[in-house]
Amino acid sequence: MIRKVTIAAQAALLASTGLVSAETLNWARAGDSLTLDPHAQNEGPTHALAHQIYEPLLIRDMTGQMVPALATEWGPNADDPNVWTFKLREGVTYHDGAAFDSEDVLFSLERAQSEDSDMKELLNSIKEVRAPDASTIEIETDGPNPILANNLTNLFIMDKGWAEANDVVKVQDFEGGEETFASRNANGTGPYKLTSRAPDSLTELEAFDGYWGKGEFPLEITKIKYTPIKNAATRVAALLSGEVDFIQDVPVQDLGRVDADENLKVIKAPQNRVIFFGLNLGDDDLTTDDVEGANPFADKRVRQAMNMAINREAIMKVVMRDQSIPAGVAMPPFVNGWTEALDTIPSNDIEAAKALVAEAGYGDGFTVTLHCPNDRYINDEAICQAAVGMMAQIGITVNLDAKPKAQHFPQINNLETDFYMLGWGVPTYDSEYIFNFLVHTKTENRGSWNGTRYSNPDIDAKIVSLASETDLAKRDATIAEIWAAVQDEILYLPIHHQVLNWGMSNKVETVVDPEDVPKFKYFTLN
Amino acid sequence: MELLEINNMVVEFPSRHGVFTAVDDVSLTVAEGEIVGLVGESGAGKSTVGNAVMGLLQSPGHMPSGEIWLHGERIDQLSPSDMRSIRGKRIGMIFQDPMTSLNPIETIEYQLVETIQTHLDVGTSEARRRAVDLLDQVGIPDPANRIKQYPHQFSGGMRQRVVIALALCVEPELIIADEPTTALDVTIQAQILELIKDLCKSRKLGVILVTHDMGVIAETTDRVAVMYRGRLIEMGETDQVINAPQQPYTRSLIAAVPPSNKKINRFPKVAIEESDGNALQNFDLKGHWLGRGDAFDTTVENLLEVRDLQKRFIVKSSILPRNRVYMDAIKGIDFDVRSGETFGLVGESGSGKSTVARVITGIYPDDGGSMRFAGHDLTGASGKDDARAGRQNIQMIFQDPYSSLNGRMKISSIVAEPMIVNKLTDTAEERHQIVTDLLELVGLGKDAAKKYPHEFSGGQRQRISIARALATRPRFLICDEPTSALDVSIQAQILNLLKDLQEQLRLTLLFISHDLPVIRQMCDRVGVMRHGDLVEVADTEALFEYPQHSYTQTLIGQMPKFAK
Amino acid sequence: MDSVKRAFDSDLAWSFRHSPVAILSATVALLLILAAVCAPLIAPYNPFDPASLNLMNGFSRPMEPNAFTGDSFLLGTDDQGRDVLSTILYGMRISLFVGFAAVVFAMIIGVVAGLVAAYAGGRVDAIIMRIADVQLTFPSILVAMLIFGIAKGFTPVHLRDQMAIWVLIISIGLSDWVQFARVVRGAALVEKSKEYVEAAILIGRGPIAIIFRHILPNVLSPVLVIATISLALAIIAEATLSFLGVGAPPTRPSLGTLIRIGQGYLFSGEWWILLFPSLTLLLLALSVNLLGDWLRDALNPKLGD
Amino acid sequence: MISYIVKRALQSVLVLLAVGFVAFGMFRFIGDPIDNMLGQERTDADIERLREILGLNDPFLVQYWNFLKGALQGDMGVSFRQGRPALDIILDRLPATLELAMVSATFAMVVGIFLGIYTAINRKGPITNFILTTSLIGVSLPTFLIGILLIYLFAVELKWLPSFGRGDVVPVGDWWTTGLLTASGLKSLILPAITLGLYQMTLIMRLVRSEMSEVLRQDYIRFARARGLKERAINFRHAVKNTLIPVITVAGLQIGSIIAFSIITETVFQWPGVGLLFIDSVQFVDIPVMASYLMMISVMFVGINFIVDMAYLAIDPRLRGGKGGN
Repeated sequence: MIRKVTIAAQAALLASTGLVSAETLNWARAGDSLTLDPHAQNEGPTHALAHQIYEPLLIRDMTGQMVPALATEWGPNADDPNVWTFKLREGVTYHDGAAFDSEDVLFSLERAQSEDSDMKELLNSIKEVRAPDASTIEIETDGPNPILANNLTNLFIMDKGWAEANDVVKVQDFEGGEETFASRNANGTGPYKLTSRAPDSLTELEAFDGYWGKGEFPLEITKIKYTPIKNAATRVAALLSGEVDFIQDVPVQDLGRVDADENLKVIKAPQNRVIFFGLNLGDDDLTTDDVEGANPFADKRVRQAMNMAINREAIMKVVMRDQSIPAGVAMPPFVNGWTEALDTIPSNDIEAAKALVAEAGYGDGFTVTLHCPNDRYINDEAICQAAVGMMAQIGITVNLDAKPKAQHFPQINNLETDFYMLGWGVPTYDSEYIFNFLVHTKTENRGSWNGTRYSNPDIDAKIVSLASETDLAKRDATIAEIWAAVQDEILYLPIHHQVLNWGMSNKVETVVDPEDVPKFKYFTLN
Repeated sequence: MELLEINNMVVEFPSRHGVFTAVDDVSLTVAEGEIVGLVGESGAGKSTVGNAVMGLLQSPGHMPSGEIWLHGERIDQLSPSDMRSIRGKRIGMIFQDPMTSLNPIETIEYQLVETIQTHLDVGTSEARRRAVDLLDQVGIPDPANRIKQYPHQFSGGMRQRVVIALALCVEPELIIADEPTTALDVTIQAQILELIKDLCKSRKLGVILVTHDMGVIAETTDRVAVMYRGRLIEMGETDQVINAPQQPYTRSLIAAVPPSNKKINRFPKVAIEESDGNALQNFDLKGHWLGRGDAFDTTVENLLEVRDLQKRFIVKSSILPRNRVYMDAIKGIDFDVRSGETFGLVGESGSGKSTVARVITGIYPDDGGSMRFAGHDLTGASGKDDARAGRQNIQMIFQDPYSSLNGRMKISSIVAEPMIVNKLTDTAEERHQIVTDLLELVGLGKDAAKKYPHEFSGGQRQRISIARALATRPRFLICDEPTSALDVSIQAQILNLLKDLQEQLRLTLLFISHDLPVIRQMCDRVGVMRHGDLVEVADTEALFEYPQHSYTQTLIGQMPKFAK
Repeated sequence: MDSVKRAFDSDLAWSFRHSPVAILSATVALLLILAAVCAPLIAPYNPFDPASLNLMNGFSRPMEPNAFTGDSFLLGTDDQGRDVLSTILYGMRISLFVGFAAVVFAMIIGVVAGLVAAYAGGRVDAIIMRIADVQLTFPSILVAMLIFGIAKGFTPVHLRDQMAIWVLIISIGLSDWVQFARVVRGAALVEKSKEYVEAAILIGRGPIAIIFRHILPNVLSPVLVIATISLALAIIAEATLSFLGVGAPPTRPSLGTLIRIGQGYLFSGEWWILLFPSLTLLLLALSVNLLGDWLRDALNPKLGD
Repeated sequence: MISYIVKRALQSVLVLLAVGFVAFGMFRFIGDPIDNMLGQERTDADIERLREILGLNDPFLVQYWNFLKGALQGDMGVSFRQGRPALDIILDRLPATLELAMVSATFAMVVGIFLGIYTAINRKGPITNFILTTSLIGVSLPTFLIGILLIYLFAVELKWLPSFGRGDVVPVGDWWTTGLLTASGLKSLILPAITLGLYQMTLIMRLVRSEMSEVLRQDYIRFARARGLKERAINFRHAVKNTLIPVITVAGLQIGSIIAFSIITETVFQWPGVGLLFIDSVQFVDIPVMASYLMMISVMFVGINFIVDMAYLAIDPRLRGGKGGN
């Protein structure tokens, strides 16, 4: 630890003495990577940093397209859909000069499946991994897995030799508080190599001379200084004052100011995340309401009325400043299964909604508590606040309980909330992922984020069937059926799809990555 | 040419209540080698004269007219920096309280050397040498070592010597001593006054001695100026002023001073413009509530019998008993107080005399010995029923009239509280009547009941204190230095009042004082205390005329003699 | 009547009448308090009634018609379309209520603890003051955050909204009692050594009566000074806690919550959401502070010139 | 003397035990760390397994006992968030906070004492009134607001000073890093130090003012005047020195609270110190880090208290004991 800080500080000293070249990019976002061990944490900012240093077999480029990285070709074998073959790229070396081959892939996949790995759930369909030769990998699954490739885009490949030499064959036991060589050092094949790191404070990267993609990618940035800045106002201030060149998570209200600055610009793109409210529709009685012995949410008419009461237009215009896409379904538009029809937003008809509530027998209104995070989604608290006003208009008095995500999410998981906000991203770009977590009955292995208490054995069976259905057309049909049921039940009250905003100096050119992971090798500089 | 000449000095303090004239047309001279006393009661403006001469009037005080001449040089209009070079160098000043006059965090040496070097162009070693010499001259033993010490390492008397050394260190021509011995015990007082007299003669100093104490004036000064309410009433040779005062105020002032050589029955009525309170009203106390009370045996010979009484205080606390350090305040004393008499306890500060009062009253628990009060055992926890019953008949009058009354309570509540607490009255009307009677009895009008303590003078407050004490119908009244915070004329009234009350209510008094002449006036018998021991008990006259114990002899020998 | 006249003639009143700063700050503080108390009567809208809000009114500039609805607001609206003026008035109510209640709470604990420590002395004194030391070890902000956390854990979910205010009061109060205790203990030790306390013992008063009837009234002056300054501190502490996200709920915002909301719009040009609540807070805290300052000097005649 | 030190040390240990207990107890209720530690794709079985590993299923007292046992060996547990020993993380961040605190404290002391002396000597007058009133404005706004306004003015509008972070730091010795030796480090310090120190400065100024006014009324000051000493010597030697003795106590405690109050300043300025770490930990429910932070704050408070006591003993001759002869 001591030595690391020293290195970081020395690097900082060098930087301060004028060796900073024009190609340095100062990058800031709200949170820091949790660890450098690429398999220890399955989490956004952690992967974002790892993507600069390590590479998976294939990645999504900045437009969300799956493109080759360490593998050049892949696909299920024509004869056996249970086996996928990956052709590996030749002539790739690690930052320390070691060569990349199939042994490393074999090693990395095994490592990622081990007990302490946080990535293992993504690989649980894998039965066996084989390396027929130095540039080929075969993966056998326990049944046809049509989306195996989707699960590998964040699965980074490490050098077996380096891991063995540094005693990091085992994944860092993050939860157990282990600290390993790999959690503080990195040796990947990626476009940038680590030069110094002080967690939560400053991480420095430098372009890797031996990168295989030289010539193929712009690679114009030669140095990256990455500083997490938690406070949004400070982050924006740093961009405005020119101290950083590139920030993620620009508060929507500051977009105008950043955009108006002649040296700065904002670029945006729809994000792979949908925001919605969940309702406890399964319990006989709610704990947070004032209705004795009955659950108003169990009545579909109430849910319908609430869905209609939400003025998505106003939320978009005022709260989100046009930086959102009103949603009619709890599914980002990128996802397999999404249709325009599903995503039609319900009409905002207060009178009709009131009538429905009255019809359901709650004409005099009732009181309920809405639980909301205040540090997770864009303007989460303000959206909930707006919802409080909208619900008040149809006679539902809502107490708002907004708090940090660390306290909010456990309530959903412990089924302690009747009315809550949740956002959902879909890294696999497939509806199955949504169903597994949000629609399936809450059981040991599925439905863990389903706070609605909704349980439908038919739907559950359909959801389970998706995993092994190889006929993609049939599979898509099942998906559509499930969605129809979800929409009909009004399981969730969708609000909007988030829009990602990146603020940056005019000298930086890039498009927005829908998963909010900047891949700097694609960035160009003016 | 006089050393100091003050002509028609006027000092004013503007305030929101108007302009207060603290010194009104005072003229005064001081010659070399002469000690001029400036005497008067509080508020007379005597200290202000001294401060004005020094150019140290407290803001917003100022001197609108008058002249001050020092050796033919007019000094009242000098610039601040010129005046500063006169202060300390040509005029030195000694303050009342040696405990607060010295900077506590600098050594004596630093303070002396600093002062010397401020006024004289001498090197540090020369200044040091002079400083050691000075300490030697003012009678500090081992000056070369003690000069390195801090003020808190000196006793009160020694500290006052250091203060005098500081005032003298650049050999001024004039010394203004403002109550230089008031804070000191009588034995120390005599030494300090002797020192000032010696220095005055040996160095040809002029001295203005500001004091309220006629005894000090009589013993020390060559001439005396009597001040009253800012005006100089009378000035002359000390003997002449004391023995043949010309002005009525001076006469009444001198009459109020307790003579040290004989006992008088009552102090003559003071003939100043206004009295502190009315004369004692004549009640028929036989039928009055105050005269009734519990059947109480007053026929016992000794109302209070104290045997081997001990009291100690923890000086340093510790969880382990063996590490605790104690100070023995009362080291096993025996005395009796006879019914109907006034028993005096006299001693210097720290002798334990006030502690005796607080142990008898139960404010402090005792640490051994026995106290029997009219058949009740007072020892042990004060909560014991027997002790409590006994103590209902004991009350106390305190030294400081400003802290002995709760400033947030009306006088009526203060006086009524004992009756309420002890349930001595049946109805509110009765209580109200008794409060009125008590206030009349101690010489305050019944209007006093509606007021708060701060609306009264010190003497009046002491009367309220007495009324409160009487409200429990006590048989035994402890007076702990009841007049030491009062001016001498007020003291005379309060002492008269106490004597009257004692006669009418057949009270037994325990009278505690450091002031020997007061003791002589008040007491039938006297005990002398020193360091927690009772060294001598005797009839008052016998004690003053034929003191047996050497300490008593010293004490009486050194008390300022004031006799007409 | 008599006591009124007495109060008017007192040194305190005199000093007040001759201090323009005291008069001005008292006037401002009184006006603000009055405005807060009368908020339902004078505020143009009720920002705490969610049904009356129109989100589309959000971010209206002061005195300019809203782009969508055409409504105009004197001090503009915030992100939820609430009239800033009304929200400030209602928010000040909460801030003042929290402030006053927290100070009263701290005062009660502190004064009782201080009096008991001073009067009992010895072991009791040592224990109380040691607890105070421990309390001091926890910085006030930390105490408040921890209590907030703990209370949220214990409060039933549906009561949390209402509880937030009380939790604020308790947490600010708890972090504030020590200075009351210390000052009261110091003052009470001085009073205890005065002879009127011995006189009260002699006439048979018990310890409780002596502490509360005799000593307490005499230590109220410093308590008053501390209470005034604490009020300003409590209002600011409430704002700070709100900034850290543990304050009043956003649906019933206090001044602090308003400032927290407003600070998010500092760079984006909606300055009025931050500026007006901040100015109100500044005026309120400053006037109370100035009053406390004056009170301290006026009640400590030794420092008067 | 030695028994005094032993007594203080014992008291300190008791204080620390109490703090530990209270802190640890409170943390149980702040939130559940599990959800943050596991990603979106976790099952209820994962949660149960992790709770078991972390010992979160043990009875409260068992957890406290384990915590204390560890704490005694310098093991405050492992950060749930960073997966490193909590104490290491704290120590990593400590230099940043201490440096900020020291600079703030120095600023508060120097300016506070200077202004306090000035306003005590010149009790009335326009400058004094101006200082007293403006200093009140400083304490009538919440710290975070002052910080944000400073950033807005000096970083965003004027672009004179950085808005966040420590700037460049250089290592000093094995585990200390300092920003005091680089231009950008120094520039970065200015705004946070002022923000953090402003309140304490006002406090110290007012304390010095009232203490010194009190001292100036003492007899020994009058006596010093009566000896003709120069005003400067009286004010600056006699009065200031006596004033500063009680000020030391308060100022010492202020350093402690500066460290604690840096929570807010560090959040606003993204200062990579322990305060920011603490806020991050609260939001992440990183109990070991929170507990370590609290224990560290307590140790510092207790330590500072102790040092202040000792300083008092050293400076004030009256407390050094030893009544001289006579």
